[in-house]
Amino acid sequence: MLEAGSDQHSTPWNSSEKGANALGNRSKFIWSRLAQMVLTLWIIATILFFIFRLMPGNPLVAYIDPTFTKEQQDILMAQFGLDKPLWMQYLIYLANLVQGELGDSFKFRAPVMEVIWGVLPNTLYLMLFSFVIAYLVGILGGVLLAWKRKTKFETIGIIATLFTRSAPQMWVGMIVLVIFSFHLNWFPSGGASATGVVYASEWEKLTSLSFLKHLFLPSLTAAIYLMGLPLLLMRSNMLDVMGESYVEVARMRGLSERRIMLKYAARNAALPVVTAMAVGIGYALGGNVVIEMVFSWPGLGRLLVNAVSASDYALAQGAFILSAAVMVIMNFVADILYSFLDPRVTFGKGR
Amino acid sequence: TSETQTQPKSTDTPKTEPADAKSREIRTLQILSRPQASAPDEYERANLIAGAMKELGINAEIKAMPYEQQSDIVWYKRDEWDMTGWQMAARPERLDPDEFVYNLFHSSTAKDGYNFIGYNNPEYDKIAEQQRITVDREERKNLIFKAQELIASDVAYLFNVHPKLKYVYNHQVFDENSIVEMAGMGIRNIWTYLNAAPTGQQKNMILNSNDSVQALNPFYISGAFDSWVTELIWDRLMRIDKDGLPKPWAAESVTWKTDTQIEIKLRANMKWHDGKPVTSEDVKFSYEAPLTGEVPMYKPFVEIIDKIDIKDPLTLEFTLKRPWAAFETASLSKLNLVPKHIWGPIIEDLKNKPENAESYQEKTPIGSGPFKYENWKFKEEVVLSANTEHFSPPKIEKWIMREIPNTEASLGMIENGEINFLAVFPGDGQLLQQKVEASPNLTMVTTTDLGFQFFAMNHRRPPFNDVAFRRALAAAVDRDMMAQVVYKGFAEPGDSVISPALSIWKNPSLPYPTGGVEEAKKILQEAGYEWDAAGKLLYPAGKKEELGK
Amino acid sequence: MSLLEVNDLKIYYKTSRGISKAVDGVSFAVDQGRSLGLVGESGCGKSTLVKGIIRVLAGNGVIAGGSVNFEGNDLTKMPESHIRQVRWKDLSLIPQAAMDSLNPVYPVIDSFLEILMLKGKLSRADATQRAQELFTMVGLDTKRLRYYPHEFSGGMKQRAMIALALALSPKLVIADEPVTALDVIVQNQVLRVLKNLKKELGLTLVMITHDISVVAETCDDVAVMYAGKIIELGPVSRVLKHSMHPYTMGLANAFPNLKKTESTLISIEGSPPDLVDPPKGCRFAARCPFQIEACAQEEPSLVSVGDRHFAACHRLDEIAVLQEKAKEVDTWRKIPS
Amino acid sequence: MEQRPVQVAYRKAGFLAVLGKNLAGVYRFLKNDPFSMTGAVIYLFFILIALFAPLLAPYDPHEMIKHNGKLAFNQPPSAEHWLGTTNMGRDIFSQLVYGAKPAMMVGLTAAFFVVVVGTLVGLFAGYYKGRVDGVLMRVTDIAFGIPFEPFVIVLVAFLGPSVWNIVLAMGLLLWRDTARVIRSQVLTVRERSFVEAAKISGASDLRILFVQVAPNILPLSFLYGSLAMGWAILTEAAVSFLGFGDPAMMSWGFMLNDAYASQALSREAYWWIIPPGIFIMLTVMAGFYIGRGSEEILYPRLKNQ
Amino acid sequence: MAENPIIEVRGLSKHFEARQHLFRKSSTGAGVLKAVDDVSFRIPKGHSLGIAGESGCGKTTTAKMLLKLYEPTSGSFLFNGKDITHLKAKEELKQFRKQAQLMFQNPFEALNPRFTIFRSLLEPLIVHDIGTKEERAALIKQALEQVNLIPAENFFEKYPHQMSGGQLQRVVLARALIVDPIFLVADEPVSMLDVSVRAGVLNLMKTLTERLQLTTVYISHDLSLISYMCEQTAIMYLGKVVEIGDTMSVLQKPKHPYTQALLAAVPSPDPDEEPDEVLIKNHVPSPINMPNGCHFQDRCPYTEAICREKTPELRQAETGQIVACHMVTPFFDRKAEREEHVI
Ligand SMILES: Nc1ncnc2c1ncn2[C@@H]1O[C@H](COP(=O)(O)OP(=O)(O)OP(=O)(O)O)[C@@H](O)[C@H]1O
Ligand SMILES: Nc1ncnc2c1ncn2[C@@H]1O[C@H](COP(=O)(O)OP(=O)(O)OP(=O)(O)O)[C@@H](O)[C@H]1O
Ligand SMILES: NC(=[NH2+])NCCC[C@H](N)C(=O)O
Ligand SMILES: [Mg+2]
Ligand SMILES: [Mg+2]
Repeated sequence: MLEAGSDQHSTPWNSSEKGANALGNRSKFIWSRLAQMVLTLWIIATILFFIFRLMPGNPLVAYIDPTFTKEQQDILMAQFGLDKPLWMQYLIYLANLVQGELGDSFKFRAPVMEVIWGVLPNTLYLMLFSFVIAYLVGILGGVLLAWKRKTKFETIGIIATLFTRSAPQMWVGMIVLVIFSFHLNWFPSGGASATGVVYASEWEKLTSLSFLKHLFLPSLTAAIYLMGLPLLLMRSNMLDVMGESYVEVARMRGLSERRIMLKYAARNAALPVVTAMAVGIGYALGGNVVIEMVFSWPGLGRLLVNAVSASDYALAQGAFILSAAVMVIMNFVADILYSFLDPRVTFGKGR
Repeated sequence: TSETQTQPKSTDTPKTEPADAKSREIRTLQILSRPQASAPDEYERANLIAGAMKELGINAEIKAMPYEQQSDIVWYKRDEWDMTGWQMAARPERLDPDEFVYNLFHSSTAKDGYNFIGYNNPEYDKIAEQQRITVDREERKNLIFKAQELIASDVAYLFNVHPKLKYVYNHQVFDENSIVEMAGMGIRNIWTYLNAAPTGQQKNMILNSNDSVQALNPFYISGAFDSWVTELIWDRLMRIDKDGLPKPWAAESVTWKTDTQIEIKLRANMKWHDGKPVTSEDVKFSYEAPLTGEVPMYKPFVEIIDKIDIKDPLTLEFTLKRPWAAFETASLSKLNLVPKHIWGPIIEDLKNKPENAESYQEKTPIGSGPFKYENWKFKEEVVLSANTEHFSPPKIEKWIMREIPNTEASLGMIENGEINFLAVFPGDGQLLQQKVEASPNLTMVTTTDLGFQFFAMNHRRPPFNDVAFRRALAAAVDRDMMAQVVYKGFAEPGDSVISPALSIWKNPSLPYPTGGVEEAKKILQEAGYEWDAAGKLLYPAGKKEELGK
Repeated sequence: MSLLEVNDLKIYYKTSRGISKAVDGVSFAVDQGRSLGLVGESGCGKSTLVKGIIRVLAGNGVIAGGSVNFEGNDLTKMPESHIRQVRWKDLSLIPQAAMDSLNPVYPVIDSFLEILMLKGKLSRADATQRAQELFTMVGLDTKRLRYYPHEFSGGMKQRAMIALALALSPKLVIADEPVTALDVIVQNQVLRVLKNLKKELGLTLVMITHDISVVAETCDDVAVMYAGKIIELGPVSRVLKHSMHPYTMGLANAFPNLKKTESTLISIEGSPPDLVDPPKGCRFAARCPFQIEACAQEEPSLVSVGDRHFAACHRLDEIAVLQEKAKEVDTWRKIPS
Repeated sequence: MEQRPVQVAYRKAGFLAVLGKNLAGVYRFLKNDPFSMTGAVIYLFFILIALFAPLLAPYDPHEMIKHNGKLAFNQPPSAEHWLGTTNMGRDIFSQLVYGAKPAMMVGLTAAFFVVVVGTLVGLFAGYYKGRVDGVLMRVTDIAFGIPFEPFVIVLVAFLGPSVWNIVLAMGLLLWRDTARVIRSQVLTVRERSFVEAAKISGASDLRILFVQVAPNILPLSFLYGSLAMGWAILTEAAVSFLGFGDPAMMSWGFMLNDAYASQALSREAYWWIIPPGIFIMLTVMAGFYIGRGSEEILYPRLKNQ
Repeated sequence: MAENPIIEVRGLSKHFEARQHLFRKSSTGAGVLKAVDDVSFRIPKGHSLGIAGESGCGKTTTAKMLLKLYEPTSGSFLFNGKDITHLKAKEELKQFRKQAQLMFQNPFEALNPRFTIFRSLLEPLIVHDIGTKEERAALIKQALEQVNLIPAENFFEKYPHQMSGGQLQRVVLARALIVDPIFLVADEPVSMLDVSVRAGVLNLMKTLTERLQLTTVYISHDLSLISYMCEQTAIMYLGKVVEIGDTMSVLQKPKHPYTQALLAAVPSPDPDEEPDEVLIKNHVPSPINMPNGCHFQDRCPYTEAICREKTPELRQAETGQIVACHMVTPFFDRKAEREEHVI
């Protein structure tokens, strides 16, 4: 486990450098962390497998036409491997999983991976875009609020932020939709691209005005919510850091307030925000289900909801495992990132 | 001054209570429904029915569950449920009454077929069988009328409504006279797509769907929206015309040589989208492929075929195992014609694999239909372009279907022009009407649906095994109220499996019970039902509730 | 004229309980090249005083009166942008928690480069060179410049801070408790560095501590603070050997001396007064064994008691007697409060 | 000899007493902090509404109201119906009033689970370190690997649409944040010398954990509890919105979904859409307000700056 | 050494594993940190031992082992003649806990901020099940009076933050004494206190430990305090005891170069006194992965080849104390038995 640097026991301040087995230790740490990730994913996959299998409702019910003969139904069951005993299904599932094979969607009659890839880029764009907005605004806002502590500005700022963080996303989405799309007609009211447009490449799509226009409202709605965390986190970290004596000393050194604010307070306060962002990306990839619904965004979240409500558990499972994998990885990234950014962090078995 | 509509009138209940009241009690009946969030109308109708039952002194409890769970119970646990909300969707082939009349009620489908309610009436069975093989239109009509009568008087279903389909299009974009309305289906049909004439710059028809296209596969239709697309890409030998009757399409002529022999002549010069000619070989292949087992979905529609003989490159002869009145509608108008040069090798290949043709997705689907596949952005849109070489070329340039799950958004989009054809609108019709009236561009067309909404009662279980009970319930449920309240007037009260939209088949005077709660109570009393002191309905004397487990 | 002259300086804190008069009318002067030790109990206002001098008080602290003349300019009246120029360049303050005074996420050298390049207008190369000189000057290995602060020991950090304070060759260095929390050997090293610098660079130094032994070893003059006021001020040997204020006498008693093991230590009972609501008279009165009526009534003023030596006590005239009495344990036995 | 304080202090010994004292502390604290006070007042307001809903609401929230035999649907606000009626003729104001109860129930129970489970896990992991910590933190890591919204959806789809299942899902997952934070807090608290003092005085580990350590991290649990309350209400709303809600329970989220599904937006029936949104927002915000207040308990040094 | 020692430690060691940063090359690297390395001594009943040394030399670690807060890596610890190094049994451990107490460095930290003083003092009584309700109250009152917190009742309901450091340190002492210990460890008990109140606490400790016949270990880096408080003194350097003996001998006639440096470094409150020259180089090296030989080798002004090769043994100097230095003169040919090295 990583722990922040408050550890007074690690006072490595000798003059001689003997980092001989440092590397061994380090890679050992990373390996064990990786192993732990795999374990986590395995457990999640297992839980999922059983949840979905035990779920009431025959997964094929929606697809088996009543006019099908028993024989035809059996063929279908066999095709999806549902005729085998549970434990065997489980083993096959695990074996497939290891090979990155998530099975076939019942609903789309296509490999789950394929179905997911179809929507994943959209979710990624939505997520990244909203994160960029949210973290830019959030971090700057947090800095500003901290700097203006005990003023009206701060009070209003905090209240406003708490509003954005408390408002149900679909509600905000609806309001945004009505105002900017229905009434002002500035932005399209749904979907990810203009009607009938074909993009030559993802890049062209990403840089096309029409795509950005479609991206804007959902990102904005997501960002309105997401922004609260970095903002509040930044603010309270800033307050912490501003109480630290190195900030005070910086002031004694006659540095300008702006420099102190950015290079000292903000730089240091941003560390946890950066990790929060990494973790947040993990969360968000699970799909901003609600926003994707409101804005008809063709993304992973909506796919997952549809899959769950259609008992398409191969697909639901796949989408879920993918989000879980991203979360686990982002958690790992956050850890690594933190220790990369903060020289005080040590790792390994403490005592 | 308001009153709850579900309040029992305590004054009506007799004061005296039968001695054996305890043993004659009716259990709390469960009504399955999809959740309000996904099927608000079904849920609200369940509420109304539960209210009516309460007035009769019957306790009912609504259990909301997703469709998949609901159908799992209804289909596979046939004697474990009491009542369930259900619907029959409109599909072109259902323009022929056969499927509704035979499949839904024939006792042979009670075990694992569509007769999940367990309706069993030998007299009815005979009629249902008879109409199948009666090719004479008038004679068959009489049979269908009779069948409807039986269903109505037996109260096989608790009919609710035939909803009205609501469509809106932009008359600035399309000439109003070029929009074609089809009985029981409305203006959203292939004839409109073929006929719609753009009047200005906008040459594309952009319509909405509210769920995903799942596959574009001539051998597999899962979602409703898949079929909207496939019927445009792939031609069929016949198509259901706007009057609801099949007419030759890819076939120049369809001639019934006998009750079991049909001669098909193909149109000349038809081409697949890849330029290859359409031949009898392709047709034969299209009808035989399902028999290989690689196309399970279409197998039921070709099993009746004994053999197919190719007379010449444009002529074939189908021989049926026995007469089937619905063959034109349910088979000739249903199966997609697929190019053998593409699918032949695929089917061969699939024979050695666990998968079947249903999971095969062509990169660029090739058919011979009036529209060509152009692009499909998953969960976003499907784009088709006009096949100008088709024998019936569309007037529009492109047909684009946008996936918009958000009803509000779809409404906003038809208003602001992002779409010009509102092809599906599950929302409030009244509101839609207001919006259309307020807009200078929009025209709204409503049509009574071919499909219908109802609550199924499980005839296997008491008290539904008693006709009198079912009749009483039917009388107590106010279908007009449903149409007005739940559908805001955009529905017609139903009393039959045949939609009023199909004037040829619909029996206009059916003995379906009416008269409200008063009448219902009378029916029950006559059948020996009684009420206890608290107003709870009791079985007739001597009858006890027994549930076969 | 003295390099630094503080006249009747008052610094108050706004708190939820009221105004806390942390520094309440303090005057002293430091001449060029001399070192002044500022001693006193925890919370008596030492840090507040020096922070007030260069105006880096906490948000709720205000300078409520008096003046600070530094090279003839009144720092209290100077605009913020101006005083920012003075800070560190002419006058640097090594804060109390020097341990945490370096930004933990940058290597130590960054702090040097920032100051030297930004305020000293040196090129990067020159700045690096200068940083190395400074490090050598305080006896640190220049290799360590690239280390992060947490990789330094407390004494090293303290020395690094001293080096940093000297970066722009200021005229006055104020060090707030530079050796507290260091153990004796390291403390000795740090003090030696300071003493050498003073000798070699002619540095003027103000050093805060609560340890009179440290003052005794390092400083020329000493000012003893009690509850926001200076109660005695003068050359070190005079103040410590011929204390004129009972509190100073008490402090001397409380210090163990390795060389005189047989003597018992004597503490001053009680605790300093609340600065939000200080007593009317002498602030030490409640703890003073020599308290008389006047002490509670009237505040004694700081008066000259000989050769640059000042003290604030009502009983200065009988001081010889008191000095004798103060050496006895019983004198300091718990006085009823 | 004076007996009074002795008696009192003695009898109050133990964890519960500490909790009690903390509650008293909470009150004292609230009095001084306008933010937390606001939060607490909002909670109190909604709790009262929830308790007295039947008295406050003029109609049954499910009742379809008829005027003169005609269903009164889609009505704008009037003296009769303060916030108008729904498309099925139900009184919106009554629904709003009745919605307070599920909100409070969901919020409080979820917060309770989150706090209790999270605090216990955090306490044990942080205090015992070593293998206990290893195991508990691995479990926490797993919980962290599960995407929350999808999880709720799956679980609710699995167990059926009921608010309790939403609460369960939260209880199963959201303790993870609390656990991590509490653990790291415990790691520092356990190094404080008073904990060592307790050990030296011979107290057992459990005693130290609950008597010495727990009270010191309680404000943090409390903070997470108030946040969890907000999460719970938002989650319930989102889940209802996605169609997995409990139709029998008139929650605000359900109202929003109802309004949305009945095109209240297009009808510009803002009296139907805005109030439940505002109420959700207020309750969630109340948690944050209290949370922001606790921030000052947690970081007392901010107070004087 | 007729009397049976209360405390006896033999070759006590405590090693830690060092941690490091994930990316940056650490200045230390990973390795074993020998916080305490092969330390032996005994303390007879009623006597007091002072342990002095630089920061990080292992004083606190030693203290924690004496209180069984740390399990020693090796060596043994005898309490009252009984080996309790690996004592695990709950009851016996509890018994030990009642007899051995610690006085903390930082009184602000040593009391649970959420407990009243009464509650804090009550805890040990509850744990050891001492007395009835009334008796406990009386005991607490008595304990507070014993440390001059009078009238005791005034302090019962106070919280730590409502009291001054000197008062708190007295409360800490009262809490230690309330269970009637026979052994007391004081780790820098006054370093956090203001000078003016320090003396009060020290004097109180001195009189109380004498009166109660407590065996005490007193830890500080301040030699003048140790000389004031203790009969015996041990000087530690990087986990090892380098010099140990009567305080008189060790502080007046130090033999080990490190002890000499330490003494020279102590500032004197007398301004006229010329400070001694401290003959010591460099900084404390990292305790991680120590080299062979004398730990002091890099800083010692007298280092010779042997110092880098051989770890010096403890030997008795002519002034009575025991010293670990190759260079101490005059040498004694008698290499004392370990048993006798310790007092
Ligand atoms: N920001 C502040 N707000 C309110 N009071 C303060 C503030 N900073 C310091 N004080 C109070 O002002 C008085 C003087 O504090 P100061 O820090 O100057 O003392 P000091 O002499 O430096 O003490 P120490 O030796 O502990 O450093 C103390 O009573 C302290 O509690
Ligand atoms: N729990 C621990 N884990 C790892 N290293 C430790 C631990 N405790 C102490 N150390 C290390 O062991 C060495 C001795 O520490 P110890 O606290 O005993 O020193 P000390 O003499 O009490 O110092 P100080 O005077 O600073 O209190 C130090 O290098 C310290 O960093
Ligand atoms: N939700 C659905 N998939 N509904 C489809 C229902 C189809 C209906 N059973 C029919 O055959 O007409
Ligand atoms: Mg200070
Ligand atoms: Mg220590």
